[in-house]
Amino acid sequence: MKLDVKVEKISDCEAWVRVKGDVNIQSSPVLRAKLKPLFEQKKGEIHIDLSGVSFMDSSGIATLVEGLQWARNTNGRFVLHDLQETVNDIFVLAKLDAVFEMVGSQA
Amino acid sequence: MKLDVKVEKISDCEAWVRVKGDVNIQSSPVLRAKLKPLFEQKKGEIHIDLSGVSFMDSSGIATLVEGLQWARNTNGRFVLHDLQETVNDIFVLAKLDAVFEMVGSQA
Amino acid sequence: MNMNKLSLQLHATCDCVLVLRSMVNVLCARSKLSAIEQNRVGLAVDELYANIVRHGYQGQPKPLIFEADMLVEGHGEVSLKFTFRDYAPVVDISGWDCGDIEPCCAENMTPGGLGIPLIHAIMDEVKHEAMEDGNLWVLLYRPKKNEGRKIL
Amino acid sequence: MNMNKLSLQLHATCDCVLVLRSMVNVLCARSKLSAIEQNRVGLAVDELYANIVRHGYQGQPKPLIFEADMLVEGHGEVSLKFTFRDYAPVVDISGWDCGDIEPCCAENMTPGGLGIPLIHAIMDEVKHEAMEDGNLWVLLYRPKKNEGRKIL
Ligand SMILES: Nc1ncnc2c1ncn2[C@@H]1O[C@H](COP(=O)(O)OP(=O)(O)O)[C@@H](O)[C@H]1O
Ligand SMILES: Nc1ncnc2c1ncn2[C@@H]1O[C@H](COP(=O)(O)OP(=O)(O)O)[C@@H](O)[C@H]1O
Repeated sequence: MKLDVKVEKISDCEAWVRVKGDVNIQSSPVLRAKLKPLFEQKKGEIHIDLSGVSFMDSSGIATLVEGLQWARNTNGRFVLHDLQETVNDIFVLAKLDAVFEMVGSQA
Repeated sequence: MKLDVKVEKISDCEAWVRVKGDVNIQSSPVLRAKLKPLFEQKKGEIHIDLSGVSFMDSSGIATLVEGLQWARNTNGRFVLHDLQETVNDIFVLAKLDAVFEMVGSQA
Repeated sequence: MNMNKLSLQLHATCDCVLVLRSMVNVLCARSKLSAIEQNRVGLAVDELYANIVRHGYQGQPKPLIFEADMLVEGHGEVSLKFTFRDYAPVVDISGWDCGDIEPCCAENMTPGGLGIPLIHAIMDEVKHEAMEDGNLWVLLYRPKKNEGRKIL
Repeated sequence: MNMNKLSLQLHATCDCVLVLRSMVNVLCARSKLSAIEQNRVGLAVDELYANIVRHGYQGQPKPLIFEADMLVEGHGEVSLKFTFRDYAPVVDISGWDCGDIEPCCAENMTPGGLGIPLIHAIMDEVKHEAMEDGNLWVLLYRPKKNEGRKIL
């Protein structure tokens, strides 16, 4: 399934990113290319809607960790929404479920 | 993608069948098993919602042709709804688009 | 080995049809086929595989080698080549329906018998070679310039 | 050849990752793994493939043989075996992170470095053999009895 990433700028300091499809070595550069410009923001919130993602490998997770670092550096919020059970399972396995702010996961 | 076939009996003589997924040699027996009992009906209408089907091979088409024969033998209606562009293309290629009653295809 | 060639060895059973499809998808994407063309090519490969599984091997899981290849010709034109090597009884294809699909009417429709005509309608070349211990099938597809080349 | 073995030869590039995944899916379905387990196994195979593509071959499409096999042991227990044969420079895996993944905190997170730990967390056995002209990687997975065995 092709990766589809839509960025919605709610305001100067709030963005929503809706991701649909599998995030793997082939497709994660697409996700990264869409997120990178958001990490230029000096403050604010980035919300990632992962409800449409049924697979994510470590290349996808690495991009999300960059978001985490952005949040730390800017005192912002980087929030993952609605992880599917299989994706959530990998975050638990990687012991990252406590590190990210997650909302409404199906686990 | 796994094939999901839901049969909804509206009345004694009207049934709707909603098909979701790929119909290929592996999955077409599932479609056939769900349709077979409907072909016992002595009259009426069978509607097949194909909006969720993005692939169908000749084993799937063969099952639908059985529906056509049922309609002919019982003076009933066998209607295909909302074929996706790729599936419609195969019906056109097989010169079956004029043989089936089709509604609302995306072509 | 050609860089674009993918080669699969397996025992042919229905549940592997999507493995072949995923190989087809890789080469269709590389040659930038439209969704319509990609679906057609995938269908032809699916039909030939189904015939080997059902008719050649009659449902017995027996060895099969499937190769998907993208050939780049002199003038930069690409074509897709799919090869199936089976070890089923040698098939006699004389008398097979290789012409255009005839328009038909509801009266004379029968379920089945569409696979071979569809393969021929889709592919530019369909070759069968009788081997000592089986069959070699080759399908060749040349991308169509004029068929709505929307990239998936 | 084992009836459950699927063997793929290709030049390793990112866009083929779903071909390996479709092979994994066939065997996961045959061994009736839950969606969670199937996803984990698919992930481990994806990660090892990604490492060969990115680190072993550094993005150059070079030959790779991938095999997916389902072994049935004496007492009817199945296990899934995935073999990767590459022709990259021989890798020294001493010093690789094969232990449990440590809980970490936001402060010391770095992007990357998760692939190998995830492979070890998922697979029951991870073997590497230095060959004369490359590497042989073997992943072994034994289905877990107690992890919500919902069939997809
Ligand atoms: N690989 C094969 N080996 C043996 N016989 C075959 C093979 N492929 C096709 N056939 C024969 O040709 C006939 C027509 O095939 P096809 O057009 O695909 O329709 P169907 O499979 O629905 O019968 C089959 O019924 C079968 O008798
Ligand atoms: N197949 C390989 N060939 C050579 N080096 C490898 C291979 N796999 C992994 N490595 C090395 O191990 C390191 C850790 O790999 P991994 O845990 O997958 O994280 P990442 O790929 O994100 O760096 C890599 O950065 C690389 O240096």
